[in-house]
Amino acid sequence: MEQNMMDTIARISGVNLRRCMRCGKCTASCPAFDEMEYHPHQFVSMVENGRIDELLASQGIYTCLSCFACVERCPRNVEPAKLIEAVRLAVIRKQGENHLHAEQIPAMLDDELPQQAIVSAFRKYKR
Amino acid sequence: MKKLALKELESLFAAIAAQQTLYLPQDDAAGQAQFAAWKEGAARSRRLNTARSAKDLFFPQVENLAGFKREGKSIEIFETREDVRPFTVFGVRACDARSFEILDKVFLKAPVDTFYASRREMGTVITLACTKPDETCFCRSFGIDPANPAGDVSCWMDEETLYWQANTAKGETLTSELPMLEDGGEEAVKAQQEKLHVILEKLPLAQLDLSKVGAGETEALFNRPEWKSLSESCLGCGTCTFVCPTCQCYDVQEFNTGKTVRRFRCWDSCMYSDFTKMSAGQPRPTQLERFRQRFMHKLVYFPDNNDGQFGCVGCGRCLQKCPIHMNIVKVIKTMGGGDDAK
Amino acid sequence: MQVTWKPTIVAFCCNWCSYAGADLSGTNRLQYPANVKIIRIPCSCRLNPMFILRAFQKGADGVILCGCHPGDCHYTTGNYYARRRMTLLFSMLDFLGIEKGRTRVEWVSAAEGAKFAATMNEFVKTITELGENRRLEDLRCKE
Amino acid sequence: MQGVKEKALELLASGKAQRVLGWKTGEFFYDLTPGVFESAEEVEREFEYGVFAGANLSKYCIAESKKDGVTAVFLKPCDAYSFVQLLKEYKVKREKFYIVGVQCDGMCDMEKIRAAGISGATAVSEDGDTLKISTIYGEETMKKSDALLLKCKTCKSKKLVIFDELLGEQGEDCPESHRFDEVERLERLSPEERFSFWRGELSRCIRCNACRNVCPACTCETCVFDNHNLGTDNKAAASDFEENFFHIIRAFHVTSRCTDCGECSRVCPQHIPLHLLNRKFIKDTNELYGAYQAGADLESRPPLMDFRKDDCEPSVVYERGGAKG
Amino acid sequence: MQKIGVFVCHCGTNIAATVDVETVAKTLGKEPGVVFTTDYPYMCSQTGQQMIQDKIQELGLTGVVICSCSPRMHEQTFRKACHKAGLNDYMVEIANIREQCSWIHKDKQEATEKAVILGRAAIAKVQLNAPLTAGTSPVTKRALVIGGGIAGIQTALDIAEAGFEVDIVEKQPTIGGKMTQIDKTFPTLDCAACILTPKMVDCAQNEKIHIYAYSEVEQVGGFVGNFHVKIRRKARFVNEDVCTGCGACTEKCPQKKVPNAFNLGLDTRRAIYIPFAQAVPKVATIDPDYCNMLKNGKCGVCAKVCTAGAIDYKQKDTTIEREYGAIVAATGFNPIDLSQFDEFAYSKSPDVVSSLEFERLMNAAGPTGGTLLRPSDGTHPKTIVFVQCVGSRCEDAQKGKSYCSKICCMYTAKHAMLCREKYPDTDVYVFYIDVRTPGKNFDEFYRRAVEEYGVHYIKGMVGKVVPENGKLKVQASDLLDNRQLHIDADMVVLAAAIEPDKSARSVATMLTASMDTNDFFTEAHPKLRPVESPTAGVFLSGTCQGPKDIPETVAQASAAAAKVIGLLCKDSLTCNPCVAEPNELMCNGCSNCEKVCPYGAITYIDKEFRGPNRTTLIRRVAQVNPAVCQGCGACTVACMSGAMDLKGFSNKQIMAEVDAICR
Repeated sequence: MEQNMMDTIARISGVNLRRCMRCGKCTASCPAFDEMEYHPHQFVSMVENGRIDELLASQGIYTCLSCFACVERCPRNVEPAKLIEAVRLAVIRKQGENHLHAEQIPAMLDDELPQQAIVSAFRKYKR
Repeated sequence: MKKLALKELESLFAAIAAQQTLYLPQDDAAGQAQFAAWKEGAARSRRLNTARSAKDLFFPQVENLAGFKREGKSIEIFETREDVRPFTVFGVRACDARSFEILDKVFLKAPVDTFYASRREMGTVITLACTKPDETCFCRSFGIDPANPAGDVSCWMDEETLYWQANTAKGETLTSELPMLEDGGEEAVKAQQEKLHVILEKLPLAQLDLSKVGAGETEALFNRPEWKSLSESCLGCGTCTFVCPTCQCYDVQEFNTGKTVRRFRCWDSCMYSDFTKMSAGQPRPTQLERFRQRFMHKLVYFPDNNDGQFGCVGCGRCLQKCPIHMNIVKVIKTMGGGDDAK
Repeated sequence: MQVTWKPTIVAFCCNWCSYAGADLSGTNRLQYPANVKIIRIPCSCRLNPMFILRAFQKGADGVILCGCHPGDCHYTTGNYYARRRMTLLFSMLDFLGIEKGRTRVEWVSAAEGAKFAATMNEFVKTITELGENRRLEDLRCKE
Repeated sequence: MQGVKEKALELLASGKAQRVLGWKTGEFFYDLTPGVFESAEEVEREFEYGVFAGANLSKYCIAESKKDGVTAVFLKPCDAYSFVQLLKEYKVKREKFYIVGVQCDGMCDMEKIRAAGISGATAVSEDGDTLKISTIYGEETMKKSDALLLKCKTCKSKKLVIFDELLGEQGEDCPESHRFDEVERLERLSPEERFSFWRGELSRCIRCNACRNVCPACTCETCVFDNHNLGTDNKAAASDFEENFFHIIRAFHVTSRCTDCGECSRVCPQHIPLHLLNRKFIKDTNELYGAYQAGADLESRPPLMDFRKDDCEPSVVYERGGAKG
Repeated sequence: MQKIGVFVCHCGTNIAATVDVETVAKTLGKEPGVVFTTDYPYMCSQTGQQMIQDKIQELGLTGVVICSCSPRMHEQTFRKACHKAGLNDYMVEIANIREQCSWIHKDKQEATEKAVILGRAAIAKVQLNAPLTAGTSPVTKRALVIGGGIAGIQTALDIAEAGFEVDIVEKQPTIGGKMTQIDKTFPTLDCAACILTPKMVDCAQNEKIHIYAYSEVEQVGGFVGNFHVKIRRKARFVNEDVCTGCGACTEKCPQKKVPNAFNLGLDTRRAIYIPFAQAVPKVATIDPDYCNMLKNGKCGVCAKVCTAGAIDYKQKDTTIEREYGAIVAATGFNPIDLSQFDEFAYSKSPDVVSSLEFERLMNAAGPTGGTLLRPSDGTHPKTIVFVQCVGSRCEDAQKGKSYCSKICCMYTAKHAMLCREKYPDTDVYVFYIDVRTPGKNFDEFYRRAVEEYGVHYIKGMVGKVVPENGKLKVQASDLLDNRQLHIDADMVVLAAAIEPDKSARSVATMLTASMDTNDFFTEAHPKLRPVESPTAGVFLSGTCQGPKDIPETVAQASAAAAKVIGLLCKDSLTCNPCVAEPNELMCNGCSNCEKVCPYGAITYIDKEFRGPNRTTLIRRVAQVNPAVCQGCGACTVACMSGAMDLKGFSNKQIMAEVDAICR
């Protein structure tokens, strides 16, 4: 189960966890640091070490702003934000329901805003 | 003259094959006709002619001549000749039938080539008259009548019947062993021959002008400037040579098997850059000389030495197979006075 | 097949690593079958595909090339070229329907005497199971 | 194609070229012979271009390159790849040629027409995608697509990679050529099936060397199979030598140099699909070492003269899926 | 046909116990060409060798096969023995019937059969052997060092010490390289200038060393022992031989606004300049990009003040040509461009500096006279943040380098320590991913920074630096504490990754030396030949081969020098006779062999040949330089026609061995 979940998350995110060299630049770059109980670098190591349940239960996953600072700064192309998004998706899959309703996506979409940020925002505020 | 209903043909083949190997044209995997040993159920090819000529059965591409074995410091020479058993070839066309006449002049002249001679002796040739010649056929130019082929036995075929005419003692013997053949058929054959002669009139190459080539034309032709442009496109491959029913050049080579040495002969081509190469080098250093050699041999040197007989039978194989479509007809026309080609 | 049949195996070994590796397996008295005959070449990149086909033509049942590990070539890059050449050649032999496993490449360093012996034992076993080379032989050599 | 002959005349007249390398008219409509024309008169009399101009002229450029002055040459897309490859191997000099790129819709094969049972052909005309063939036995028709040369059926590219002047439109690569389909089909067979397939095909070989001599990549001064001093010569079509040695090495020697022009199969008098051997090497090279098209440019390193440190091991051949056995 | 003698060795019982040596000798006697066979207990003994020599002379043997131990063992022994008897060394072949036969088989019959086959293969090979003579090529006793940094200087000094002439080509106006810009050296903290400048002076004063500063290598031809090199001497607009280096011109030049490259643009210099006080050669150089006289012909002040009359506005670049026996590449490194690292505000704030800039700020001869001041406002920084691995270990090829730059951990520790020592009131933070300190006294040094100097080492990375109100807001992670830190720093120092100098690639191309994907020179063997390039006669010194600190660089520089000396000591080079040789008549000029040659030994020439029918034709054919070829044989397989063959391992010989084994 655990292994399965790890693989799923790794697959959804497309992140190669083994690339991480524990430099912490993601966490250092994170503007939501204080709000998160687990920080970007911890996400990486927790997924790698199979501490999935703790992550799934964490509120921190919804605190991530999907600002992509960590993705931008990571020297090893690990892309923690994508991993966090994958954890969120995993939660949703687990709950068996999708909080997104397509008709609710208003026409106020901004070209500058990453798609992922919009989607995650809706998911978050729907709760 | 004898005849046989075509539906009985299978039994005729079976009867011949019961006593000796019977070769007849069969379609290969690529859909071309090739002479192959008949087995029950084997279908006769409908193609006009075989891709490789009937020469192959009498003068195979590779033939072992002798073997050598070394034991310590002594060398033993041993025989490698295979026993040639009686065989029959069915479906040889008039052009290929003529080629034996030409090959005989080379191989049966003293010193006799005993390998070829034994195959000629053991082989019975059953020819088959043409009904639908191709545009590349020009046997007529060499005085061959495809409606009346030579051979030990000549055959004609229409939609329903095979007609059979033994021409030689060998042919008669074979005929006597085939009780299914009935008498008759002269008229049908005659009608077919007439029909074919009408078709032959329409063939574009049936009446080539050979007046400028032939015996005694060496000086007139050898230094003609046209050889250059004719030979320029020649790739120097051996396709024309190897499909030709009359090419008879071979090389003698040796192969070391590790235990013994096999001396064998294999076809060679005057188009090859290493043909008749000697220690002093290549006597025909460029493709021009090699190209000229092939056609001069067929059209001048051979007639010179053989009472005017040309070394070509007009089967048209080289016309069909040359990768770049250079051929003896183009040479004859070019040498025969310029632009009458078109 | 006769029970007594033993395959003929040609091993091409590069002078710097694998030939030394073969020597080492000798020094350590590591046994491998006598059907393996080694030909010394300066580098695995010296192996012309023609040599392999020639061996099969003349009756070899298996051919193996041993060279330095990639990155360790005495001539720095030789085995990289050999690797590509052999890969393509083997693929072609496979394409022509030659049994898989009749040809092989193994990287054996000068220190890997044990690996050399083990490789040869294994290869001889594979070839013995495959049986005689009938698909690439020259019939003239079978007398 | 309109304008090819006119272009030849124009180039000779303008002095841009001292001679023209093109196709000479034959006895029939289909037997065009590559040839060199040195005067307008010759061009007028003998130059012909059409759907039977299948021959790749690039190999003739090796000889033309040694002559003084400029030769104008007509190159179809696949011929142009061969030309660039020759340029890359210093067999031709660029400045010796004025290259007229000729776009091509596929060339026809008289052997295909004969195989369809049409004999005594004397003339042909194109009507859309139908060939109307006049024979001495009457009129016949055939779909042009059925009469195409094998190489044209799986055309890899209509892009002219080199030219000084273009007749017709510049074309594109044809990614949907399916040229590897037949190779893939064979790969899926068992080794036994593949062996019997190739034995059947290659045993027909008569070692006429047409495949080798026509190949624009076979440019050796002396072929190893003609070289007695090397001990690798073999003139005979004897005892499996062709199956076990000649055709393997022939294809290996043109690996990463073969542009897949298909001439080998076109010229084979025994209709052996020799191009499949070349294509197998091309396919493997593409799959294992990255896509590579010989003759596409002058700079890239041929895969066989290159390496990566992390290249696959030869054992990949035995591990790859797909093939049974 | 050769007359071959076969000598089967018993090796005591090593061979004879499992191989029936008599049978082997007898059976091999039946092979074609064999005129004598014998067996003997110890072929390699004096008596054994004598017997071989006697037989060669007595029977006139033209080839010798010795069935014995591995050729790796005694091939040389037997070759020498045969040589003494007048037989060419390369007419001897060894059949390895010990290591590869008797020692690995137990069954005597099997082993004997195999020994016979191995012997047969050796006989088949020797039949085709031809006497080979090792060629020689002379050695020009002069070395070229490309690059005048500490690596080049050390190499040149060592070579000169051995008595050989050395030329240093340096593209900057002075030799000295990066080390001149460094303040102190780790782990001893001695002053870089104090240990480097005496070496620079040694170079200048050594009569064996010729410095071509402000020059670049333009073309390299030839091969080991015989390189021809063209060197372009860039115009200084100052006569080098006349200039006394008094510096009068550099004081009077009116163009004062030239960024001072030596101080990395932290201050300015004049258009005519001497990079620094101890420059070698100490001569002025005019910067043509800024000099008014050169740009618009108005000024000429320097010419007026120069009492020596050294100024020459009309000077042009000149090219000199020299011959060398060996070439050393010492092209060095540079810190990478940091403009890609926006997050650290390097281009936004002058107070974010690279480590090399920090060296200048700490240096007594630097822009601040050795007092650490912020470049923005000249105040003392109280809080300094050091960021390690900036651009090192970075997968993003656009920004940085995937390798570890190796020296940053140590110099950052040094900087941190020096800050704390000089200014005990400063807070110093070092953010690290890993601290890597392998080296003598290195870890002790780093621990001293932490334990004695109280530098705050924090495991984590800086995420961003934002200049705000004269401060630098540093946001960073402390991974061990699982905290995010916000530090108001006065200065941020970035430990930039180092990369090979940009000129290295063109130098490598000229030298036909290979490079890796990062543009570091590749060594001939990563373990066993670390200071040689795969191209014979080309050696590697310093960071052009990979990141290195000063002690390592100097060690490698001396090692390269030792290799060069070893080469230059020889009057001529004996070539390996087993080299590739093209048959020109068969060569088709395709260049495929050239492409796979790792040594650049193959070149092509256009050569006239006799064509058919008394014509001549020019053909492009391969030429192998036997002095450069190492005999790997890669070219022989790349050659389709078999025109390229390898002497001693020819196609025919190997196929004869194959035939003998398979029969």
